[in-house]
Amino acid sequence: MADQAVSRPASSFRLPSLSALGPLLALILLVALGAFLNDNFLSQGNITNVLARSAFIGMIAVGMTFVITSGGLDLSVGSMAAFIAGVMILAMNALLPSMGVGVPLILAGMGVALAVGLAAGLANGLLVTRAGIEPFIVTLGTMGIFRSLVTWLADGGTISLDFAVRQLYRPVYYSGLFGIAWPILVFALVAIAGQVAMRHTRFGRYCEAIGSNDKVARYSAVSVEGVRLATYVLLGLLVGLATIMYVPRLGSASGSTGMLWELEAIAAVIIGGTALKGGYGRVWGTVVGVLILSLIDNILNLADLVSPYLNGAIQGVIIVLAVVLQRGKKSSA
Amino acid sequence: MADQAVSRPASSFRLPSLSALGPLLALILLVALGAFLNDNFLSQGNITNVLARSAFIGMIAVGMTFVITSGGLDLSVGSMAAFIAGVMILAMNALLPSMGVGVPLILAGMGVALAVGLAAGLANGLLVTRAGIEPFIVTLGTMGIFRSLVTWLADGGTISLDFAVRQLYRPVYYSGLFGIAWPILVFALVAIAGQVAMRHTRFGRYCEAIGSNDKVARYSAVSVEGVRLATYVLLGLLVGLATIMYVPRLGSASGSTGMLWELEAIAAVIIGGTALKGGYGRVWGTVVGVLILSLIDNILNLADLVSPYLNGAIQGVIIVLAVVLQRGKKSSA
Amino acid sequence: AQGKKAVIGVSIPSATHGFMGGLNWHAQETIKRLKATYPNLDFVLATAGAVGKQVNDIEDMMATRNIDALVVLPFESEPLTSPVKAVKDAGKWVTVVDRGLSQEGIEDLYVAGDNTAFGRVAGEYFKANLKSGAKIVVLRGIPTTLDNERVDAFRKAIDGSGIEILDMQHGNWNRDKAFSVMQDYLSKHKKIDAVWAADDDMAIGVLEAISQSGRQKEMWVVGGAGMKEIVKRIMDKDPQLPVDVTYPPALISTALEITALRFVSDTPVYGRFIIGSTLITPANAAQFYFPNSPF
Amino acid sequence: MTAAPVLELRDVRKSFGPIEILHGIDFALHPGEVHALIGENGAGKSTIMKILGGFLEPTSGQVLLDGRPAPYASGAEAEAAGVVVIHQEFNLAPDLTVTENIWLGRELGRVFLDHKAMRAGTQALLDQLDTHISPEARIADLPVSDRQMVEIAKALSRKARVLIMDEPSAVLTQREVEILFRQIDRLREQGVALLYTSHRLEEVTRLADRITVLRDGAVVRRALRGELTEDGMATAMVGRDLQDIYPERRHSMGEVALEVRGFHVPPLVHDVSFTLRRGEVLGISGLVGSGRTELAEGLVGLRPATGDVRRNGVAVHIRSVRDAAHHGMAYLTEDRKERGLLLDKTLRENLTLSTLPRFGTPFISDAREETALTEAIGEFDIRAPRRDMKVGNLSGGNQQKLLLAKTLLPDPEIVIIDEPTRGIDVGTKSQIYAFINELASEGRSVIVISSDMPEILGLSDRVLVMRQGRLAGELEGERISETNVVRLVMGTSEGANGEAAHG
Ligand SMILES: Nc1ncnc2c1ncn2[C@@H]1O[C@H](COP(=O)(O)OP(=O)(O)OP(=O)(O)O)[C@@H](O)[C@H]1O
Ligand SMILES: Nc1ncnc2c1ncn2[C@@H]1O[C@H](COP(=O)(O)OP(=O)(O)OP(=O)(O)O)[C@@H](O)[C@H]1O
Ligand SMILES: [Mg+2]
Ligand SMILES: [Mg+2]
Repeated sequence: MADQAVSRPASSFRLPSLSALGPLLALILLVALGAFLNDNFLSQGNITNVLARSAFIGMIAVGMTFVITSGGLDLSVGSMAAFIAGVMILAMNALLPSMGVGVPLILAGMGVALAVGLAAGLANGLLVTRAGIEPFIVTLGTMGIFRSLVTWLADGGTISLDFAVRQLYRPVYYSGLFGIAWPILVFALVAIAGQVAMRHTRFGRYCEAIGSNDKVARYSAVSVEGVRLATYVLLGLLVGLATIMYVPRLGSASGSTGMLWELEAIAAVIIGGTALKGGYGRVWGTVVGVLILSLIDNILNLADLVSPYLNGAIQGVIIVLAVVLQRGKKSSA
Repeated sequence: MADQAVSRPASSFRLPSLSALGPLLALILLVALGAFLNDNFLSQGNITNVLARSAFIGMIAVGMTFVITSGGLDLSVGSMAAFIAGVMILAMNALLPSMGVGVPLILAGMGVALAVGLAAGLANGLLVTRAGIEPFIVTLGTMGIFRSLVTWLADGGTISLDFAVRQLYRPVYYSGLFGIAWPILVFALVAIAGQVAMRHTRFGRYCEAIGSNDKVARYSAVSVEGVRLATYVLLGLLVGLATIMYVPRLGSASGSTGMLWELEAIAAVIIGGTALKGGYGRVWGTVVGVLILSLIDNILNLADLVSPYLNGAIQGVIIVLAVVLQRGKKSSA
Repeated sequence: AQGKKAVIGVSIPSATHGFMGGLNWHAQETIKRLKATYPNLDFVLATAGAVGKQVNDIEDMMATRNIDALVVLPFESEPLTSPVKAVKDAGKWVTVVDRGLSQEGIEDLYVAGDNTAFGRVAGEYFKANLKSGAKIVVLRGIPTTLDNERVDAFRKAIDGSGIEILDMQHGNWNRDKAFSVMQDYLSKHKKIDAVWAADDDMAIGVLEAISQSGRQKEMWVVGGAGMKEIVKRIMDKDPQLPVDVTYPPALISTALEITALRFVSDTPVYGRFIIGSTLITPANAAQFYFPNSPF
Repeated sequence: MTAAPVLELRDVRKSFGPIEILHGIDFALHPGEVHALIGENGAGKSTIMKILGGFLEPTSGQVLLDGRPAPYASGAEAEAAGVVVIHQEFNLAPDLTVTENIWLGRELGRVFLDHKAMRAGTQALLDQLDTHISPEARIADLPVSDRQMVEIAKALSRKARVLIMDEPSAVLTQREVEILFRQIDRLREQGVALLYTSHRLEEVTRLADRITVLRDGAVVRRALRGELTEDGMATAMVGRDLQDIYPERRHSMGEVALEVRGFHVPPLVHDVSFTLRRGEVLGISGLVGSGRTELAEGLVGLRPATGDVRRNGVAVHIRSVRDAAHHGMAYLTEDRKERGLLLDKTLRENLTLSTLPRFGTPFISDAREETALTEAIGEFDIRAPRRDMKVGNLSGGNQQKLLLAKTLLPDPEIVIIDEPTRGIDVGTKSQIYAFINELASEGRSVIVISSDMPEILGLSDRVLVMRQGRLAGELEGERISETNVVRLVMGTSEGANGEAAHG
């Protein structure tokens, strides 16, 4: 009797990897396209490049997955990253005379980055949960504020890390462990931890419950405000972590650092199959979404197009196609 | 706990002007601030400037109100405007030899703008309703596509309207009727029509119903896909109309035309009190939201601040405050 | 039989405003021309909308396109320094265009406009043509180091002239933004003698705002870069636009041509080429006028 | 005579805005007893239950737990104190699975969730309730009846001292109701204090040790088991005597209005054929999940379906509710919260949603809408404290009445009503039956899908029984009896196939 009704939805829950097949398929097609266009595409160098540079947006997107899943949104992450990078560099430069070039200085900088990220996330979270303002407005506001502050700190120009410190810090982006670059390792850890947190901890469960119906969650003794706040704080921390990996790459911050990262992070989350309205989050999908977005850029660089002006158009078409593919797969699955 | 929930809708439905008091209050405070900071703020010239500048975003935001109310989103409007402007100017330049400088040429250009707007809106709408892709992804894709296309059409530079045609067309932005500039008049008409459509026609009612619960709407014989499609088409047409008023201003279009208009339009809608999740739309509030946003810019230019680098921060703070004010007002009403 | 083709990677910011649009156009035209002239040269062009993307582009060129030389116009100097250095360290030829890297001696060839001169030339014109006590307004670009250089040079040049800068806001090198900012300047200030718009795109918006207010007679405007419409109006002796300051987008062509020489002749050219900023006046305007350029 | 009350209300008043809903209620729950709270729609039953459960705060008066002021300020805290509520409206997160909902807020496992244990626990609960719902099913994909069973399972999983049930049986069929009763009996024996409300008075007779009758927010009668007959209860609730609630059936049937042949609604419904005449009331009975709703939704274009449908002898293709409306067909959904009403909109907007074109083009005439609302309120006895309130704040029964008014507003020729009287009080029920009867006597055709056996028997001219997506049989005239229907429903009738051939 009821078993027919039930057999349908079951599959999508038992095997999350199966329903992630949609974006995965798009990813596989992109890889095939890349390999076809250029022999060097699958070289270790290129793969490392693509993965390492996905890491920043990737970590942020993992945090964004939790925010969106619980029904929120954060437009401020890009400028938050710029702000954190600015403060971090200024702090390291300021501490340099007293601490000297060395690992402790780097660690201090990392601490500052995480602390600022935490504070920024807390600010967003408190405005959303305490003041009860729409996340869109709160983070649109803080987006302007962070961006402005970093421009002001940089006096309109660029904040640069002391050269000697930079030399010491560089390997954090450029070298790695067992031939795998650090950013890739850290991103992988964040992604796995995120996936586990989403699927196997109360926190993830509560995010989904709140995004699905916050009244029900409240009735079930879930601390709705607390969990919401935690998602923003987590995202802030991950932006801090992303910045820690980003600064050694470029060694500087300016008003244009992290421009449009928010859009990319949100897009990755949505491409990965998380619902924009909340209630269902797929960290694994987000990772695939991030990779799809970086691969598109990479592939555009592999081939010679009619006109570089059309890059954006091709990018747009591929994004839409990737999602069509995904949805198509989903409904037939 | 639930009692406030009950008293609210009553007032907001009987007297939409009353619940719009929130953003209105913010607007009034801003005007007072402006008048205090600078004597010329309330001069006719300045008021006309601010209103006329608001007109483009304003018309787009009115259309966006319908899209968001019915649960959608459109990130492509800014680049759509650039694309329409580009095609419109190219079309007029191309028609010039055969039609000569004259009102018919201008009308032809306007026709092209509306037609392209309609087609672009239709494209967005069909991808959302037929292909069933998230509006966020669809319009993120078309955003890139339109922007790319106009850059390509402009060969990376600027598409300029023939000088003679421009002289004839200029008054559409710069002159007006009874001392009121055309853009202001057209915006006022669009706003009034929008408000009437939202409150007093089936279309508006259906938008709210779909945004509130699209299943219920479908079960109530509402053509959900049709109405959704119509909101995107309407928005496309309004972007076309906005472009018609925009082109005579500077007579040109480039890859940077309309940059970030989408964010401004969406922000205006949300500041105005429309819910981002859909279900409740307030065109009147959107108009106030648009005015708030332009006034902030105007006031920042008129006042002498510590540092122009901090403009963005002050803007952010005011946006958040405006909404706090509004929400505060609402819950106490 | 042909030898191995030399591949030159070209990385420039994308065409987000007039000047960059012109630069993009010149880059593409030059590449087309050079390809036709020298069959053993190949080019890889990438345009980036953000710093990070430009670094990615350069990495991709190295990893997948086997470039022999890199011509780069850094989005920002600081962040591009190490990635470009990495290219140099890999033994490739490096040409840096327009914006210097933050470390000396990386590039083989440096072709640039002169941002300091750009501000100074404009400032000197203001100093020479305005009386003490004259009031001017300034529109700045996007907050960047190069914008700071220009503005600082401009300030220094008018130093001691008694010219008063009433206001200085960011117009973001954008016509629309410049239009609104100028409208507000006009509401705010009763008397303005001149405007330094610092960019021809912004000048267009500024002129439009002035003509709307009907105050054309009151002030003149100086832009910058050498956009064809502006040059044309100088040629036509427009009293509102007495002069312009060059900052030619065509400098990318120079950079490409000299870099190409390295691979087609035996005499590679090293060094620094600074293309000075000169004043375009009605007298010399014709030589700066390229009606076919999109800029 | 019994132990001291566990949970008690003393002189509790409750106002929403300026309107007082409860006027000084005294009320107590005792351990090991089932206390039934009955009353008309909008009398205040759900409000009392929400106050007891900590979800609403009384405007004045006291809630006492074990004789002391209740130590909880929210539903969650109340639950921790052992007071558990099954709400009239569903309290489940639609995107989560059955297991996830049941354990929400009390998940097992230290750092990581213990999926296995929770799944096993869920399975055990569901087995206890004898349902076949999969623990992995998403709530949004479940029919309302299954959702109610999940709701019950969730409540049972909380170790309750006090269990408050707000119309738990309204969406259940007899079989599930029996299961529920067994659980209630078990809990009563364990000394749990139970509060139960239902508009099915026979259930009250069967369960209640104590009965409190509520009218217009005040207690009008208290009784112990056996003191009140069903008629007595009804009279106490409504304040007047009730006649037989089922109308006399005297339909003169006309020509065939709808003919359905070989109708399939994938994946469940197969090969259904039947005819419907003008002036006929056709009942459809079956177990939960037998496909009645899917059949109806297929007919009105809400689900993809195949087969021949003839309207007045002409073949028609109905692909959407609009098409159906065009052919004079209307469907009342069983799921009023998710598919029937816009809970955050007003009565007026809900009432006219499916018939807006009638209220003026291009502009909607507010005046005409208000007139329609006034009529609907009168005709269906919709009790709303305020006309301009959100529908979500109406009492459950009044929502159902509004949904009925909304569905019938287009004046359809053929009405398919899925669970017409779900949550409706006895007084109004007879009005609705009279209404259905009147529709038929006007020459319209009515299909009534109901899980309420007496309703099917009392209303129908002909009964179709569905089992596992197919027609199990058809009964007409004298042959319509409870035994015959139940046999077909359960598939125990040997003549089942013969019956089907007969149609
Ligand atoms: N949040 C609220 N705001 C305003 N009025 C409310 C609210 N909640 C309930 N009411 C009103 O209080 C009255 C009592 O409602 P309640 O839900 O308690 O009735 P009920 O006895 O459970 O009825 P039913 O049998 O229909 O479920 C109704 O008139 C209802 O409209
Ligand atoms: N797998 C499913 N996915 C989505 N909706 C479903 C699913 N199964 C059932 N439903 C919904 O549940 C409702 C019940 O449908 P079904 O035909 O199975 O039951 P029924 O015979 O009407 O029994 P009852 O109404 O008593 O539950 C319908 O509204 C249907 O849309
Ligand atoms: Mg109730
Ligand atoms: Mg049903």
